[in-house]
Amino acid sequence: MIPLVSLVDALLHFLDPSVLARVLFDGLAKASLYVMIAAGLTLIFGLMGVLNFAHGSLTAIGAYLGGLVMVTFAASATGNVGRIALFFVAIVVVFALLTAFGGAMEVTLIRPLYDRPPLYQILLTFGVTLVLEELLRMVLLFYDIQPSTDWLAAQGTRPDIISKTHDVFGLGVEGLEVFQILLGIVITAGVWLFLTRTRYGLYIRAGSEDGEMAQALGVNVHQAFTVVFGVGVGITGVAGALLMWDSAWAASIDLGAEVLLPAFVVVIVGGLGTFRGTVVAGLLVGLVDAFTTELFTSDIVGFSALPELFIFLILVGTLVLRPQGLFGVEEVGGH
Amino acid sequence: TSGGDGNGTETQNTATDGGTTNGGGQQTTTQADVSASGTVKVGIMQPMSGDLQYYGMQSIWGFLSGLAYRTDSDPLTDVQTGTRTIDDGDVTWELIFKDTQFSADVAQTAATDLVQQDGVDVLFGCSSSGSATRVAQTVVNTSGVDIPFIAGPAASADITANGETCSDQVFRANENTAMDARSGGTYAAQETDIQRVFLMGADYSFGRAVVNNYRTVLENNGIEIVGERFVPQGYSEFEGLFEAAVDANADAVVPGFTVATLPNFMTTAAGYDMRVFGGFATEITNAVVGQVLTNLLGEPLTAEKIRDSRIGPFTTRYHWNQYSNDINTAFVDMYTSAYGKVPDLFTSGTFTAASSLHQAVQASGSTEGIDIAGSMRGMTVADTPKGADAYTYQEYNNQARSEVTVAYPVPTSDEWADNWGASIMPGEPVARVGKDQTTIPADDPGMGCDL
Amino acid sequence: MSHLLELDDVHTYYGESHILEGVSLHVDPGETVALVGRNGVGKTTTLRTALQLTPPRDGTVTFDGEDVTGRQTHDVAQAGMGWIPEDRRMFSQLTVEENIEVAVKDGEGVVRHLDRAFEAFPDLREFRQRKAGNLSGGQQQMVAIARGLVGENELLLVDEPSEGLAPQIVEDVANALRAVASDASLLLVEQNFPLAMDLADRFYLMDHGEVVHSDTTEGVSADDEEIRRYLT
Amino acid sequence: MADQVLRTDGLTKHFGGITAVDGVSFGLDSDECCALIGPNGAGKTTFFNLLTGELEPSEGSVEFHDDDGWHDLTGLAPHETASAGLHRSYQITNLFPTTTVRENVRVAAQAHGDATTRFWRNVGAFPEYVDEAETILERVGLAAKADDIAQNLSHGEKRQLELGVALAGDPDVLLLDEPAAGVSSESVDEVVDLIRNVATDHAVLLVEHNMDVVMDLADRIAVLHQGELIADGPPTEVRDDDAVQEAYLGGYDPDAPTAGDDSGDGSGATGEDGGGVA
Amino acid sequence: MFLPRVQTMITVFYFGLFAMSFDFISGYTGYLSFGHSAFYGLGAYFVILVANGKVPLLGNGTPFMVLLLLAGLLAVVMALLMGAVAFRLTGVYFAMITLGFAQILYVFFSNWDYVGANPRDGIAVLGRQDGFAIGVPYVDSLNMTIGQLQGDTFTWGMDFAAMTGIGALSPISHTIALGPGEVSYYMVGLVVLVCYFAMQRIIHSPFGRAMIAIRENEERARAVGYDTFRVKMGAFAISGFFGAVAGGLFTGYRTSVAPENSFYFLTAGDALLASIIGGFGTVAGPLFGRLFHEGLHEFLTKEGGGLLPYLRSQLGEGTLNTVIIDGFTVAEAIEVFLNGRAGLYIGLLFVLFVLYVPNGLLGTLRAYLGGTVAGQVAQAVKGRVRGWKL
Ligand SMILES: Nc1ncnc2c1ncn2[C@@H]1O[C@H](COP(=O)(O)OP(=O)(O)OP(=O)(O)O)[C@@H](O)[C@H]1O
Ligand SMILES: Nc1ncnc2c1ncn2[C@@H]1O[C@H](COP(=O)(O)OP(=O)(O)OP(=O)(O)O)[C@@H](O)[C@H]1O
Ligand SMILES: [Mg+2]
Ligand SMILES: [Mg+2]
Repeated sequence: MIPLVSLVDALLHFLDPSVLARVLFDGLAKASLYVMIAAGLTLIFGLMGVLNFAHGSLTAIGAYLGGLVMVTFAASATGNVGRIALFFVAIVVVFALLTAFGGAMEVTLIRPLYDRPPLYQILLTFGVTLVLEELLRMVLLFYDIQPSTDWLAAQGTRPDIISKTHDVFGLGVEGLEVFQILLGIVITAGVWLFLTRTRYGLYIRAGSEDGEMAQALGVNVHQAFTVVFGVGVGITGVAGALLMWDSAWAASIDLGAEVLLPAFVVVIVGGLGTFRGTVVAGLLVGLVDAFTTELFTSDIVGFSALPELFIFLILVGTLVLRPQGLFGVEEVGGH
Repeated sequence: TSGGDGNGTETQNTATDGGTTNGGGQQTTTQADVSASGTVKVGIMQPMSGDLQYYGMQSIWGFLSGLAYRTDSDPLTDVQTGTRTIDDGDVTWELIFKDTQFSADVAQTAATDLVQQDGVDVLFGCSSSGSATRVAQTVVNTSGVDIPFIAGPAASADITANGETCSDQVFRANENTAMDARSGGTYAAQETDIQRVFLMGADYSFGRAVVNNYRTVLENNGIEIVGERFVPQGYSEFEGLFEAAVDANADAVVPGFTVATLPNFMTTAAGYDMRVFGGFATEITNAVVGQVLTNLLGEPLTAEKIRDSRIGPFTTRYHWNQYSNDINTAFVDMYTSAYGKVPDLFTSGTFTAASSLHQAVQASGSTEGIDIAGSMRGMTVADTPKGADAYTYQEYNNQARSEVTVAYPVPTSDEWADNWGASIMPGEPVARVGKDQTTIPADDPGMGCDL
Repeated sequence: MSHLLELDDVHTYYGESHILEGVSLHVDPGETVALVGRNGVGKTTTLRTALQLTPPRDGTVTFDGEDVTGRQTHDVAQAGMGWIPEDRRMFSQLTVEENIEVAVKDGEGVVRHLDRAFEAFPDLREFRQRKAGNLSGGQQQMVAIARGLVGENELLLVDEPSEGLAPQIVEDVANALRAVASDASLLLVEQNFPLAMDLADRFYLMDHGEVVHSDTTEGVSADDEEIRRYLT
Repeated sequence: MADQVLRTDGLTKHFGGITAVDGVSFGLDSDECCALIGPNGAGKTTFFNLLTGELEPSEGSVEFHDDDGWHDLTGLAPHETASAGLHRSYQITNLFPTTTVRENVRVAAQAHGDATTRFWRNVGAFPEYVDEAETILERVGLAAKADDIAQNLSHGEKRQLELGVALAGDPDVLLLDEPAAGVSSESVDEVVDLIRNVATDHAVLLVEHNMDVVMDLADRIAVLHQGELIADGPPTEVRDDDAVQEAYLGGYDPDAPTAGDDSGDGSGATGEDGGGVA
Repeated sequence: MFLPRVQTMITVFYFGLFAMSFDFISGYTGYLSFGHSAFYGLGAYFVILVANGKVPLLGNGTPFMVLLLLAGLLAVVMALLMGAVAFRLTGVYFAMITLGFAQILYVFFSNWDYVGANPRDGIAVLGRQDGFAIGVPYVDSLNMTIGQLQGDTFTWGMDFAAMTGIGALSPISHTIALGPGEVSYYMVGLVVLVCYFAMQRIIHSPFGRAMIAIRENEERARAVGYDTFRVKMGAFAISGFFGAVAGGLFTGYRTSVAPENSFYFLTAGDALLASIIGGFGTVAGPLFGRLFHEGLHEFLTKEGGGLLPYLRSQLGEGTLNTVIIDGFTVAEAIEVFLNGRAGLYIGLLFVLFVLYVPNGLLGTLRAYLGGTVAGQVAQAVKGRVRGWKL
């Protein structure tokens, strides 16, 4: 696709240390976002085997809820510190609300389906996403917020320090990217602790393979599923809240669709059921995204959809070369 | 720059209604009446639900105002999908409204149904260029369909400049992207210090049209185009694109984006020492850009701050405050009291669409689509918000030419704050580009339409 | 009187098919009871009914003095009823260690319990990190039994523990079960009739979803006329 | 060894560090019923998997003899070995769970021949497979359950169906992985009879822990221990082999008294099931 | 009043065919072909690209029937290429890799200038005025042009009385005049019917049984002697063929296509909806599922001639202007909660279906009517997609 001449161009271009540094940094920030948008999904999908199609809509709802908190209270917290603190409050609120919502959704809708093939859970969440999206649209129209375009009021609540580009060793470093990387690390650590410090991970993996057996061993499978689903949805919402500040994503109904497929890709590429895989896949996708974006913006490749194309090429490529994903278990669908 | 009506020699005065050669008054309309009678069925397709319903609603409101002005009545309000009628002497106007949901597919279905089931005489509509193109290609330009389609406010120049869509039956009263570009580009080239321009556009019909037209016009005016990039709608990685523009030594950037992409663009643009010029858009976009500017420049927003941040000049196809003539005054009053807003970007064109339809029916004395089309060919429209006889359908492509103004954005004045929901609005025009200079000429290589 | 487990006239259905047609039986503390009968008579179903995996439509199940009929299976399990199912039911994607860990109630003293399990089945020790799905059939059976052991249950429901085990391992299993029997009660379904009779204090004989005979195992052999009739 | 039908040479399988099957050279005669025994984890099932192509050997070869002479089966896919005439049953029940018992066998029968490629013909046009299925169900004692859904069978019934599915298509070699496991005493006899019956016109390789079944059926016994073939010979000889005793049988004695009077030292407890009945 | 319009029925036909082709592979082999839209898109684009003279070697006047066949064959080739890679995977992984392929095509066709000036907006037929005809290629009299606008009209039947001059024949003499909508309805319906019978036939063949065996237990199917890879490839190719034919019919009737309504993965999502509502693993079910979907959609839009106009006419001005709360009238409530909100109710309904009617319309109906087939189907649905667990 890329003619040879420009391949040389590209090489030369990326050999420039400042370009390389910038792309790597962008890549890290993007990776951080990819890990966050996939974190909730990987919990629910990787552990429970429920391919949550409502993931995207829930992200969008998280973005709007987070934005709502920020927009409502940002005026009273004007300084950098105040706003960042408020943002953490927003995250907590979003997490709490969506965890509760996720828990309720699991109990009422998903639970009756566990003794059916996993396909039905996919279908159900697919239906849920249709409903959530319409409801969200109705609410937004009612309050006269333009749903298909970025919610700028929410973006306006970004503190200066995050909006600005800072000069670090001669490199322009965007505050937002730094913030994203930091938050990515925090959330990754949080999920990691949840998985390793609680027995939910083990219970769920056992329960999703054979719920009856796990119950007979005294595991409250229902409760474990509710908690994990709730937490997964909560994290999904938190990711949305962060995206609301990033003009590349921003709070909008379309956010749902924008998030869904990349999240799938990251989870699948990483390998089902391994959070480590998700993190690595997020890094991979983020870096490739940054590189291909740079290829386009520096006009080495004149194809604007290059990053989008590459996400799916990564998916297909990984599945061809390592069918179980980067860190996935080896036997796929074995008995 | 010239203003006003342009010169008469250039104008094709083959319109069937007489007496409009020299910008005469509105009295001509009744004189030329050939006593039409019957029902004119007009199929109106606009987005009437969803996020961009404001595009559709203002288009409809403009259209209804045009009809009301011509029939000397109050414009219809509370428009919904379905049929409404207006009595106009012996003529009954039956308006069938269909919601396109801003989707080309829905528009195609709507148009097909209107033609086939409702048997309309005229089609009018589509806010999205993709939808208008689709309707032209799959419905209007097919064998067996012989009714005219007045596209609008869909703005892609291609609709009337590209052999794939343009036809005897496809008209457009609304201003198009080429008109933005020709006027804005010429002004920028001649009246500002801009030398090297970088073009960016959304990668679909609208954005491509903007970029292509600016490229042609700017190059013709001796300005160097140092780069050109199309990005998907909603794109956000402008950092890199601006870096590229800097590397190319550009001193100005033209964005061909709509409200979906513009905020991201503006946010990044503010960080670069480069002029941004192009076209004004609707209230939605102004609100968005205003918000971005407020976020960036701090409150209160002032005209100086905006100018200092090298934003503008922008062309405007039409805004309520750009014209002072009796028709416009009446229009703004009528519109504001009926709909609670000032007439926005698209309304002059859709007003004119209605006005020209009415004029065509009266002139031809027929309510048949084929006759209406014949009558509209080359017509100079008498009653338009830009003044009397300010719009003329060009024979070679059925695009109406009209004047375009150039202005800088200013904070919205208190006078309009109630009826204009954005914090910025177009200021006093710094230039008016005459209607004969705005459209793509028949002999231009970019004109792919030769009727 | 104070039975540890008592099934009182339970009727259990799979969908519309009536499988248990009024089964009554009981297990006392410290007792090992065998449940024997031909294929398909409802032995497994009886165990499932006790655990409330397939709750009875009629009749009651009492465990430890409490009526557990209709309770959640995990509650019953938590109350001290363990299950070693007939077809092993490995969590095949989990390692051997994890399989056993799941069975440790409340996750307390995992290391101690693992040690205990590996003591009972030394062969498993070297497989502890392997996925249970990759074990041989017999190895899986050991894991299944180990899971039952580490739950520290008052009562273990054991369904055909010797199936698919080499004679030598059957010995290990017997020993392990005997060890369990010293401080817990067992309800044992076993095709290996001699083994069953050897381990059990009493037995119930089932046919067509009913208990048709029950006695102590003292002096019983499969040659008994009555038992022969029901086993053949 | 004149008319061998199946033979392996140095067949080996490593799983990471473990050698599950270790250089096994083995032959099966076309008219014999050979039992393959060994402790749990000895590599019996793995050996089967290597024969049928479900696993690819790390080393060694598998060859199969038919009218045209020897064919190399090494590394062929399961369906290829199956078409060649090598069928197996599974230790862990492995059926078509939501179709009927009859369809389970019918579809297995259909796999032989080229009917499957004729996607324009109706299944009804091939009654021979239905007939075959009915016959087989009769043989394995499931005729009465023919219309039941396979997953609703009891454990023992599933074992019988397992055998039925393996029989479909009239294979030359039957590899049976613990066909009697979970089958009640009475049915064990039926299964034994059935295997004896099919062994008359099939070569049978049988994995079974039930020594009575083994002693009853086998013309020859091969013993696997830690992946290696440690004994191979007539039943009595193998039974008395010290190494075998040590590695596997742990004191099995077919003539020992049955349940009820075991001495408590374990030897009785590890006795066979249904021994007294047989 | 609540009967779907002819146009709706045509959509139901071609999309139903697509959903059937989706169900053919997904419902019968258990391999969820989430990127099935690739085939639909391929067929759809192929027809228009040929009509616009953009496919080498094929003139823009190539008969539509030939195009459908070629589109199908092209899809077979694509299915074999995709399948060669994808069938090394199972379960979610299979679904995801097919999705990946479809999305790559989607991105590609959204950006490839060659297809049209604005690839994102899609393309329409430009180079062909005579429309697309269904019938026997090259025999004019045996062809009927489809399309709502260009479509042929047709007068059917014989006036035997007039022809023979025997007045007594008049009771059996009927003529029926069909408009373009009806003609398209019958012609598209005819193709779909033929395809339906073909698929039905295949499912009931030994090959179909082998497909079901794969769904039930692929490992065992292989062990009894099925070359499951070949069976899967065959099934995928067949389903790709019909998927592309459906796409071809779609553009043949609509004369336009866009990446969003063809290659986009949610197109396959819609097929999934149709399959589930209609009955997964029943050949005809998806058609009914789609009918249900479209019908509801029509019922809940103002244009549809369904509930809303009915409510408006029945409730009367008084009721409509009754204030519920806070100046919120009944009319407004209808506007907010019903108009154009079909998506919401379809979503809700879909959720209810998944929860309470898992066998879909057809599956449930069959089970209700009894018979062993029904039992098998219902059971089959329950046990499906075994490889789906981790
Ligand atoms: N899930 C099910 N649905 C319907 N019927 C079932 C189901 N499970 C078992 N059955 C039927 O219930 C009866 C009793 O089965 P159960 O498993 O309790 O027998 P069992 O005595 O344990 O036999 P085995 O010794 O073969 O394991 C059998 O006829 C069986 O076919
Ligand atoms: N897929 C695999 N991956 C890793 N190890 C395996 C795999 N399959 C089998 N093994 C190991 O190989 C050895 C042989 O296993 P195999 O299943 O062949 O034993 P077996 O003789 O059939 O035992 P049993 O009588 O208990 O069924 C065992 O240690 C087993 O854990
Ligand atoms: Mg049992
Ligand atoms: Mg084994």
